[in-house]
Amino acid sequence: MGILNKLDISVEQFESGNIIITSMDKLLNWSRLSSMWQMFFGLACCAIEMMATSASHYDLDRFGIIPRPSPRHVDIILISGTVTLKMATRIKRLYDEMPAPKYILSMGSCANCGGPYWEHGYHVLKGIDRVIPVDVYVPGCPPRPEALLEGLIKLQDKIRNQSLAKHTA
Amino acid sequence: MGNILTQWLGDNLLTYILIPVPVLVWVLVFALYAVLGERKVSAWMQNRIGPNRTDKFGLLQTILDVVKLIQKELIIPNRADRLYFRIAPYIVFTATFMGYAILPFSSVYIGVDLNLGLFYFFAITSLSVIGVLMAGWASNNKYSLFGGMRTVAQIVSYEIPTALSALVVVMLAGTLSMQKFAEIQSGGILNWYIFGGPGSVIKIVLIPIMVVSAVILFISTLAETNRTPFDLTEADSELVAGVHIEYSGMMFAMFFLAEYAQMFAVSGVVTTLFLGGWQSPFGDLVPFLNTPVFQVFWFLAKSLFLVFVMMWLRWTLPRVRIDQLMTMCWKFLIPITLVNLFLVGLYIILT
Amino acid sequence: MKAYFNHIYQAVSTIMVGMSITVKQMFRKSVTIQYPEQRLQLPERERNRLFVNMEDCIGCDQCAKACPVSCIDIETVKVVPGDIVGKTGTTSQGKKKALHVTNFTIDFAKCCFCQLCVFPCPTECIYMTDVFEYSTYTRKELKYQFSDLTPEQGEQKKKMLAEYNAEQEKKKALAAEEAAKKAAEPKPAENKGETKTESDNTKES
Amino acid sequence: MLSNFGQVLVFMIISIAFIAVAIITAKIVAPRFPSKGKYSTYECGEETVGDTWLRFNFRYYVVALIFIIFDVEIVFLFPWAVVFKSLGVLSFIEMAIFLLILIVGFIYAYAKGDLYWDKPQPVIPKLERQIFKSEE
Amino acid sequence: MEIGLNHYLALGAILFGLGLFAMISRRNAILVLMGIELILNAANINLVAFSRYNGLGVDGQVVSIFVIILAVAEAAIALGIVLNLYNNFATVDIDEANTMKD
Amino acid sequence: MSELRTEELTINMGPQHPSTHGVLRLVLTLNGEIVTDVKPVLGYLHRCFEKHCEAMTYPQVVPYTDRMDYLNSMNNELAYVLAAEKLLGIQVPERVEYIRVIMCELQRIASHLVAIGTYGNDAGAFTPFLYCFMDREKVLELFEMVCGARLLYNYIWVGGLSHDITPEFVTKTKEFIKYFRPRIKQINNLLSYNKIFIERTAGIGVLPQDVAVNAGVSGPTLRGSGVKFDLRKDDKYSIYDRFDFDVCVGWGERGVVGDCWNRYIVRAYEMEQSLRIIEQAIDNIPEGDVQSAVPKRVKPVVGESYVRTESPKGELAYYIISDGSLNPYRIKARSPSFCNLSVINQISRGHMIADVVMILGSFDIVLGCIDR
Amino acid sequence: MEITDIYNKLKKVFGDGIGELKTDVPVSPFFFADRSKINAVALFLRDEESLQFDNLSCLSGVDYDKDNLAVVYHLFSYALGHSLIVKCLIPKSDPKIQTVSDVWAAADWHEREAFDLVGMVFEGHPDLRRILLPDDWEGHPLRKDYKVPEFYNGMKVPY
Amino acid sequence: MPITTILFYVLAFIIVVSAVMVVFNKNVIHSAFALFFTLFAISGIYVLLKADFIAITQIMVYVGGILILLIFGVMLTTKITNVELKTKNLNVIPSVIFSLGIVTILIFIIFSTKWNIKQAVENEETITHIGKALLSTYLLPFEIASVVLLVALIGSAMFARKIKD
Ligand code: SF4
Ligand code: SF4
Ligand code: SF4
Repeated sequence: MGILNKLDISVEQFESGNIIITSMDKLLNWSRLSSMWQMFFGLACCAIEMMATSASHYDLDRFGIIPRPSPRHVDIILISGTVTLKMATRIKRLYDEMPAPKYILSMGSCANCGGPYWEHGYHVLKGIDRVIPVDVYVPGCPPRPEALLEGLIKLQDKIRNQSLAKHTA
Repeated sequence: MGNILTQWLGDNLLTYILIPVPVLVWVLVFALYAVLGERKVSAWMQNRIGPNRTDKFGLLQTILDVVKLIQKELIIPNRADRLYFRIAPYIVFTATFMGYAILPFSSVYIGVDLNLGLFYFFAITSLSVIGVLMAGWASNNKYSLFGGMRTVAQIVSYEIPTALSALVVVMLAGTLSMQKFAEIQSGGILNWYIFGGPGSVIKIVLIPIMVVSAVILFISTLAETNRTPFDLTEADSELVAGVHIEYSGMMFAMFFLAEYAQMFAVSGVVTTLFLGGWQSPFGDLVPFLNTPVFQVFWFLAKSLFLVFVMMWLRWTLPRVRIDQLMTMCWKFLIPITLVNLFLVGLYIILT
Repeated sequence: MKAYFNHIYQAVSTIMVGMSITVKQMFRKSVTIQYPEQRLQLPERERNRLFVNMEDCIGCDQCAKACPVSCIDIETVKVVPGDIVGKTGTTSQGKKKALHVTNFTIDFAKCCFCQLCVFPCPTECIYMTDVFEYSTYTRKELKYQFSDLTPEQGEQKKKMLAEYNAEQEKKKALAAEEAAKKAAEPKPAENKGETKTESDNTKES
Repeated sequence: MLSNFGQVLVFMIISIAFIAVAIITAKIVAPRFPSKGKYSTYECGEETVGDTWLRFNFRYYVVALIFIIFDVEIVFLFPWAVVFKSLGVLSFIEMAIFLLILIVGFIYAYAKGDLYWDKPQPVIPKLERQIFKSEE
Repeated sequence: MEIGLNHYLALGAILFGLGLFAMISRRNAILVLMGIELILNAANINLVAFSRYNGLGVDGQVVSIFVIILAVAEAAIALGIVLNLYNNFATVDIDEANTMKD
Repeated sequence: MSELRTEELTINMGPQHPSTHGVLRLVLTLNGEIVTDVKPVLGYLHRCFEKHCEAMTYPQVVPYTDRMDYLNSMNNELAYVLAAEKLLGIQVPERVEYIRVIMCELQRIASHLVAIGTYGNDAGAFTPFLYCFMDREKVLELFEMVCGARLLYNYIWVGGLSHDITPEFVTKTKEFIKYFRPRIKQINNLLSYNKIFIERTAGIGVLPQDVAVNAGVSGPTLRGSGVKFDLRKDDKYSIYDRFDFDVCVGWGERGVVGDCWNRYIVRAYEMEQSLRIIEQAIDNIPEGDVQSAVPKRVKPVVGESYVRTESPKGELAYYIISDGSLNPYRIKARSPSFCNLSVINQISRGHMIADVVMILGSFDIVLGCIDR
Repeated sequence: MEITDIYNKLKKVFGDGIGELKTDVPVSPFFFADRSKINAVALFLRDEESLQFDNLSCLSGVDYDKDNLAVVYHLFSYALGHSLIVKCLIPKSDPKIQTVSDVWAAADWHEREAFDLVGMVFEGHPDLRRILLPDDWEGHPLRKDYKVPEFYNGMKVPY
Repeated sequence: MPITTILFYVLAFIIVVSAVMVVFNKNVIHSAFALFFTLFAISGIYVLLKADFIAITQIMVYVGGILILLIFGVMLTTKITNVELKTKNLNVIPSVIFSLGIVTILIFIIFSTKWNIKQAVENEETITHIGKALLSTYLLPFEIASVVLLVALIGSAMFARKIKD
């Protein structure tokens, strides 16, 4: 059960050398990075740019990213916008409901650290990383679609260099 | 049995076990590339490109999707009913796959040529209803339950127009064997049942009836496979993802697989009934095009065209509401098919 | 009965119209910009990451004041006599710089790219660039340090000022009047006056 | 050797085996990081209110009910359609009578509104007192 | 052992027994209905078995079709009754409904 | 005795739900598929706009107004800026007025495109959604050319504009007008007049005139109910009185007046009218300096102002109280979506779940505007 | 109708319930109404044939001065095309005011918002709960003396 | 052992086990789902008996129809999770004894009777025979069946309407 859990150890044991595991590693990582299904989920202004990114001009589908509404089917959650305290608990819950290899991309200033609302925003969570672990921060307010794509490519790089099963979960 | 594998391998148990394998392989390949195709078709219709980062044309995309899905954690929610939650995907996929048994891929390759073929197909595919209901109920999620219920109501009521419009062909052909349907329609495009089937010139009167029947059959199979505009069961804008909501990883993939498998299965049936099955459209004019290998090609081409039409519709139309769906069935499809049935009966008696 | 068939007719015909539109679109060229390989030509007014040209910055704090988000953090140290800022001690326009900018950070995790900080700058040294590809794995990296002084140098400058001040104190004790005059000198009031005239120029551009 | 239905059975077994293999592979491979929130029921990020397994819409039952009658009718129609050509006019009339009787039922159910799915019954809001008078 | 008529009949009998048990011991009306369905199925198995082994030929099968039809009609009507019962007495417990009548 | 009624089922729609247009949560009480009660739960995006403004200077508020209704930043800026200018007594140059009108109308088109697209998406048609976004991208290109940002512009300033327009902008805008006319028709053919779509929307969520007015509904939603009222015509703020355009109302072309379809189609018509306004304005932009009236230090006297404007969503008003200091004492935004959404419970009772989605979509709400 | 006419009309009917008309304030004139009469005033404004304020354009709660809160009503008449501003002062010690949500449905949510953010209590409101902030939030943020809480639900609030 | 024998035992096993589950399960909806397996396996038995038409009819009508109706009935009537078997001991033991008794007697009779076994002609095309039989020999029951169905339809629709009002 959960070979990926256990292989974690074996990778360390064999360290550099076990070709099967490394190439397996590569395949698995490749598959994870090129089929990141995204949670159909937007928060604020950044969500509009996220939508624009998935629309024809920038086409997230090229990266194998398709929106799925249910958290059970998704791999990545794009926190696109201002996270308020009221919403934070819900996001945490949604994040919890995602199955294991899962990634978070924080998009825009608000999700990074409260953005323009960091000073006086009594109801804004100052950074989504206070609630859930973040893999990549994309700056911008809102980030251009290209910037989001660049963030996703960064995330792909991160996954590519992962060893088996050492994902954030 | 007329099966090519029996001829090659002889009549032993191994052969019989091997017969379904090509079909299974085809289902898998088809499902993988239909998903990709769907994404590509939608992309083209929307002036996009579609998956192309994995390789130049994104051909590996869905394979990688599957590899990824294998790595996903399988979650069974606490509140779910564990046993039936697990069983449901089996039933859904098996019911669909068993339907493939009677699809005549060519004159020599068919899973099994039951003489009750068509009847069997309708019966066995309706089994998936139970699986969906099980999944919806066992997830213990309101959206799932709603989705499950809707699917059942939808599939169950559309079974009637499906069967009734298929009966038109059965009446003309006088058989239920899928292989015979295909055989009867030999001799070129004009002998397909959508153009009235083989017969003398008087069959012209049949053509409108048959076209209407074919369209109705297509529409109701569309509804049975839960495709847009009838995809109420997983309507994202209302029910989030319907019965699939709580399924993750491979279990979800099975539902997905079943959906696409069913798309091809019903297209295959429509093809066999109305579009001449594996018959070449040129009939015997070009005998070369009617060899078994080409037959497979024709069958796949026709079915895939129907699958394409399904996708085309999906990316064009909004979705209907549940009561409109039901009204459409009871108010439009069933009366029209009944009238069709009557007219064809009259035609047969009069000729 | 008529309505019945009208229903069917309308359904069929509108669906046909819709389908013809989508199928026509299928043969149009796609509009997608394939991002990493293919880039848009961004307009020159593009507003993305800020850049501060420290050569020219006089540490006047105007930009930080204008920022609604207060994401610009400027710390300045007065120049002691004998020391100069940077290499030349003047901006490229030849204005004298009277403050060491020991710390000039812009936190791009907070910035809302509103461009309000750009206009009041008297020396036009803070401006927006078209760099948008700087996403990171950690949030700290988004805090950009523009000051060309390392923290050690900053400490040193502070120390220098403190020493200088102490010296002044001492001198003050010796000669109160003289010291008072000298202490006032490093923050000249003319700076502010200049800012205003400068900002007029910037707005026109 | 195997009868036709034996072949069907093989189809069934193969498909079940396939799913079993797929899911078991996934089970073996997939990681598991149980956490408290993971197994909660999804409802758009909110806590589920009330029980899911409730009595549900009565309509679904009625649809199933009417379907089942028609289902039987179809069961009769299939053998009839197969032999129809060889039996000729008489069977046509027989079937017509059979169908007619059922169609009577269908029309009855239709007229009584049993076939209607719950239609939206919009409640158009009204003010107790007309306040706003349009210019036109 | 070669499977013969007896086996099918025995299977039918067991099914019948189970259905009977459900009918008399379970008090949930719908379970009683399920019991009835089991019994009808048992009967059908017998009919078809006889049609195969006892020369009943196609007749046995036709009769079993009629049995299925009866089952349908019975299920439809009986469920209607059960639902009405439930509607009126808010229970599907047969005994309870019995006592509530008076 | 209990009846065989379906038990009332409470179901949460949102905050994470594909069709709530953001983080709105609707608590639906269902009887079967019929909705008996809708309780909107707001505040998932409450970003403390009004509190923020109290700590900002007047020009610094502008970026925050952008973020209020993020689909529609220009109009938000304009409304706020008009209120501030009224307080300050600033008269802006002609050129600025013209450019503001052009920008706002372009923004109106962009905003309506999103409304129409997402509405199609709610109905289950994904393709029109992307077509709309494709066209919207063209508008955004224009904006980006002028002010460098795609979504949140900070373009309209108190007393002026942040940048002047370029000649290229004028030609590009003209091109856009030419390109966009047929596109509206295409969208109408693909979606608006599709039988299924009409079936889904016509006669759904009927909002009678007097209820609408009483509930403070405004904008296309109000005009969908047949009230011929448009602040651009009836209040004549900025220079809208110089342009010739029609106020579009739903007259029940399909369905009945005040239903979802009419609310929807008003937007499609309005895009056409916006094009007309732009056409008239783009050729007549007078020369001038766009920043000549920008005050150095914005410090109004004690007082208050309330300015209503017609944003794509409806009546958008800013109420500014000044205490004579650099920072506003209180800014209240009267957001159109907030008022429009408040009628949802009244008009969706008795509909089905799918209809609630359609009704919600027909208001074209933006959560940033509702929660502020 | 001119504002003075409206004012005089109201003054005639409600007498003391209406404060004096302030026209010297830049931008737009307004008058105060008594908080315990506001419902009646509102009803009169709506139903009087010559006034017909059928639309409550905006209702804002304001932390007015040291000891007063205020509610500001911006009224508009679609039928006659005129508008009006009415204010109500509410002492902070006893922040209660009559609701107008039965007169204009639009007031319903606006009053909830004012309650939520400024903290005045609308008597007779059908459903006076917090609308934007979570139910368990403490304090009313738009008061001038509001202190941002340190923690909410275990999440740190300040940066 | 010939394959049919194995199949028979497998199917019989499934039937009996799932039927037992139907009867003894606490949760009515579990019973209903278990009934699915019973009915499905019974159609397998029909296949073994070379009655393919009946087998498919079984699937179509029972599994696709009656079972769904039953499940819907269950879902309509009860709070499913709460439905417990409220049987008093008094009721169970006598009925077990009674049913067991009947089953034993039946099985005894079955195995002791000398059945008149005639191997029927294997006809592949059962459907034509059935069709012909239906339209000739069994014409009357056939038409009556339609009346029965009509009555069932109208009756149940009436019940349904009564519930609705
Ligand atoms: S980062 Fe900027 S654009 Fe994104 S949600 Fe926050 S304010 Fe809106
Ligand atoms: S762009 Fe705006 S937010 Fe960013 S530093 Fe400049 S003024 Fe501050
Ligand atoms: S306004 Fe310009 S010169 Fe002044 S501190 Fe900022 S960057 Fe430096």
